[in-house]
Amino acid sequence: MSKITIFRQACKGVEDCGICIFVCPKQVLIGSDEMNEVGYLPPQVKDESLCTGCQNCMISCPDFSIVVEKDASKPAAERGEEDG
Amino acid sequence: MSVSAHPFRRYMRNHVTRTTTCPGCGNGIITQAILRAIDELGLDMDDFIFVSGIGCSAWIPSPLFAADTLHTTHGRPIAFATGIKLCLPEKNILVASGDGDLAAIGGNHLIHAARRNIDMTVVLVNNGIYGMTGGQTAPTTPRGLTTITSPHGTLEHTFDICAMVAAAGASYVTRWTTYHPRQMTRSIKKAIVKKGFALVEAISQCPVQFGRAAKLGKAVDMLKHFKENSIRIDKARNLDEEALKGKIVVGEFVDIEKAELASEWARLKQEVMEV
Amino acid sequence: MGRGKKIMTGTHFMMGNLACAEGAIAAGCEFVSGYPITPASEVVNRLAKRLPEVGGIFLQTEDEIAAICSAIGASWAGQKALTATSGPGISLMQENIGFAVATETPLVIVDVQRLGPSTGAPSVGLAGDMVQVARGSHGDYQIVALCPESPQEMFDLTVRAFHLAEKYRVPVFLLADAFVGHMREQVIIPEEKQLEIESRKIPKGGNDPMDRQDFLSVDVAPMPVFGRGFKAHVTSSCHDEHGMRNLSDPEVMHRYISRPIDKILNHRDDIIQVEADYSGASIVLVSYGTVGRSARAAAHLAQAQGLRTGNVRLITCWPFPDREIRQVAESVDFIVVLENNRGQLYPYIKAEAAHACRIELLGPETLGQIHDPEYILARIREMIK
Amino acid sequence: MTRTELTIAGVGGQGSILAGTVLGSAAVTYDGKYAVQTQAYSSELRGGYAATWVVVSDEPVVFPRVTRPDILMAQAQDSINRFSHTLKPDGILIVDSDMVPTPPDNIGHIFRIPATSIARNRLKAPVTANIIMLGALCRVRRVVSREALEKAIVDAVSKEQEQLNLDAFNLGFEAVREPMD
Repeated sequence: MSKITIFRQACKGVEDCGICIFVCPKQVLIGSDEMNEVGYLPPQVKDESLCTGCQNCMISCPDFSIVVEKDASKPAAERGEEDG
Repeated sequence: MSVSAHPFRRYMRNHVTRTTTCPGCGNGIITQAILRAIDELGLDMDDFIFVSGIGCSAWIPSPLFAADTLHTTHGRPIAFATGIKLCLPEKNILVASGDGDLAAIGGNHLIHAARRNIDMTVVLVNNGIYGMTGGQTAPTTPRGLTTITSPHGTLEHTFDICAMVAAAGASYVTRWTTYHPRQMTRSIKKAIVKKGFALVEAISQCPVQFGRAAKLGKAVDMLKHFKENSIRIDKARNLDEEALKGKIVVGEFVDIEKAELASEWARLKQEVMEV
Repeated sequence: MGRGKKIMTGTHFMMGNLACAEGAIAAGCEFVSGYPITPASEVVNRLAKRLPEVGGIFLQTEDEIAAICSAIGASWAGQKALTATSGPGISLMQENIGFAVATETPLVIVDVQRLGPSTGAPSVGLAGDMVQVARGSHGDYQIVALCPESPQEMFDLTVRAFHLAEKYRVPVFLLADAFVGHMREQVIIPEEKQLEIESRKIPKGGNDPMDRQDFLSVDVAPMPVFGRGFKAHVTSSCHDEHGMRNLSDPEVMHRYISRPIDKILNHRDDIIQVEADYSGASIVLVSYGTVGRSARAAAHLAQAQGLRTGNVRLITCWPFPDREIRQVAESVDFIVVLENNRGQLYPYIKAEAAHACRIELLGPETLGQIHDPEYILARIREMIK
Repeated sequence: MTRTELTIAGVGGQGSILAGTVLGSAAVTYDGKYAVQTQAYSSELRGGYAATWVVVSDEPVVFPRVTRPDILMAQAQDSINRFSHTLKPDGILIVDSDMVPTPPDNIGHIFRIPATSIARNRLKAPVTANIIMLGALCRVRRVVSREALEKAIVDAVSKEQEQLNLDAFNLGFEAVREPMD
């Protein structure tokens, strides 16, 4: 299974940003009501088992707030890394 | 938590803990694309000199990157970078700055650096507006858009920066949006490796100024707009002007090999000194 | 190997602008950028040929703005750099002159001054930029400016300009004019070991700016030049001693403006050169640049006619030699300021002298032509009647 | 007083400024004297005015401007109009008589040298008129020695043009029948 880490303090919140939620093909991430120290609402992981490890959220995060460690056992195609 | 920090933290200055951008700004996506390109090429930050001008995107490398960074005057980063490259030809020079900086006030330097084909990578962040100064019309603002300084809609045509830089003679010219971070990363890698002037135009969202002016909504809505309106250059070639209206043509426009200025200087010095 | 000769030791009959170019090469300059402009063009024309012979680079830029920016870039890349222009080019460079001051960048800027704005009278020498070089950029700052009176000094003071630029990490101007730039005269180029050229200090090591204090020292900090792993953060934005941006702390702002000024003013005795010859004089002619030669000739004439007349020539015009002027004023009765303009340094000189002696400005009989010594003498006789 | 002031003038392209440079260079480099040369020219490089001023002295030159020349060498009528009134009362005027057919008659000493026709007819090289004039100057008044001038001419021209210019200098020298020195 892929592993998602959210650095809450670096995040600028899903209200005005939320790009991670938008680019996730499997709706792994959702909003939350829990503020970080500067008042933003970082996302939370709804169901990590749905994560394919595509890293879209990590690559598109403007604030270096998400790290996704890929499940090395799955090939890239299966992880659904988009290359539009 | 299985990781204690983002892997790219190692490319950032220790004391700089946060990016200096508004929530949802595209600058951070482009910042990561630059660092990912350097990471995937296996290069070190000390192999680079980063140069930027003035504007929000001028803060992509400065102060964030743990490297030599030169934050210059408005419009002039390419001119500064030219002097640096000629004196440190073995280093990679990466300029990151905005459309107002590089294509409006600094347009002349952009043209002439492309003409000289001096080896540097220019990541031009195009958000279509002056963000930092409060949302004024830029040369890149879509015609008709209402902004602070075009309250009745802009009357002017929009600048096609890639076409201009290609015409001026650059070795490598490409355009992507922040909806294409993987493609952008690949292009930045090619641009860094390319011996010559390489332009990566990064169409980016400014949800605070542009998003409001264009009534495009928030960052996510703007990314959705990029997704729906981007069209690859190979497809765009077959379409007429009407069909391309409002579209963002993305892809590689130029990828050629030609004599590069810093190498030509090395050759010339060798020749003249040996006479 | 036929490597080009770096220093053309010997006696030459040489144009001032070419002597300046040779001075730059002798001082170890290896990067020059410029945009053609009369009457400065011969400086870069010569360097375009000479620099590659000694391993350097000349870049003809798209405009004067690019010229100064690329020279500043070259300086941060570790080279001794120069750009050359005339008044209108200085006007275009002004923003980045301020940048060079704020980033404490060693740089030599040659200004071969001319008459009038824009096209003006491009080949006529006139000291038109005396104030704009020192006060023309935004903010508050100090630069160094040296005024040559002869092709020999075009060489000597170019070498000194590099020495001071590197020693104090500051832009140094060579304030020539068309008259001396295009003048040919004997120029003696000494042997390399006779030239006094200090090169900038570079830090010993360290790759975290937070561990160093490379910025804003009034005693001139070593310069963390690019490409050596210093991870230098260079910005003209308000910054602290680490070079890091700080726009919120008023004390940092105070230091950011004050220290580069104090750096120059605290070392003014090392920087300021004044040629003084007025012992026993009651009248002193104060001048700078080519007019200094008129003044000296006029003083000889005056002395021959029994007028106790002396001379003070400002070789360094900026930082302004305030104490030196004050000292003259307090020991003579009358100062006549000779300038080839309508009085650019006069207000500064008057401010230091008016409390102690009479002071008058005397321009040349025709602007753009340096004063005829007989004209000076005739006017002095009228003034003291 | 060892100071000699000269004005050399013509129209752009005649080589007046080069003649002044050669003169100053000869004085400094080969005669051990002091010299200052200054110049002025119009922005059109051919056909406008061109003038150079040279001060030659046995001592360092303090005041570098020529205000009352001892010698005016005029290669064009325009030069007469501009500068003949500046000549010292007993000054010397050397004219290219092809270009200045009627020089003013109120001048102490006038030398008429048909420099342009000598250059055209005898050397087939009109551009050498300035060096012919320099040869004449050398005969009229030894401001600088003949040997020094010849060496400075060799320094100033390309190898291929060396003999032509030395011939021109010699023809100018011979064209003066009654030198002053």
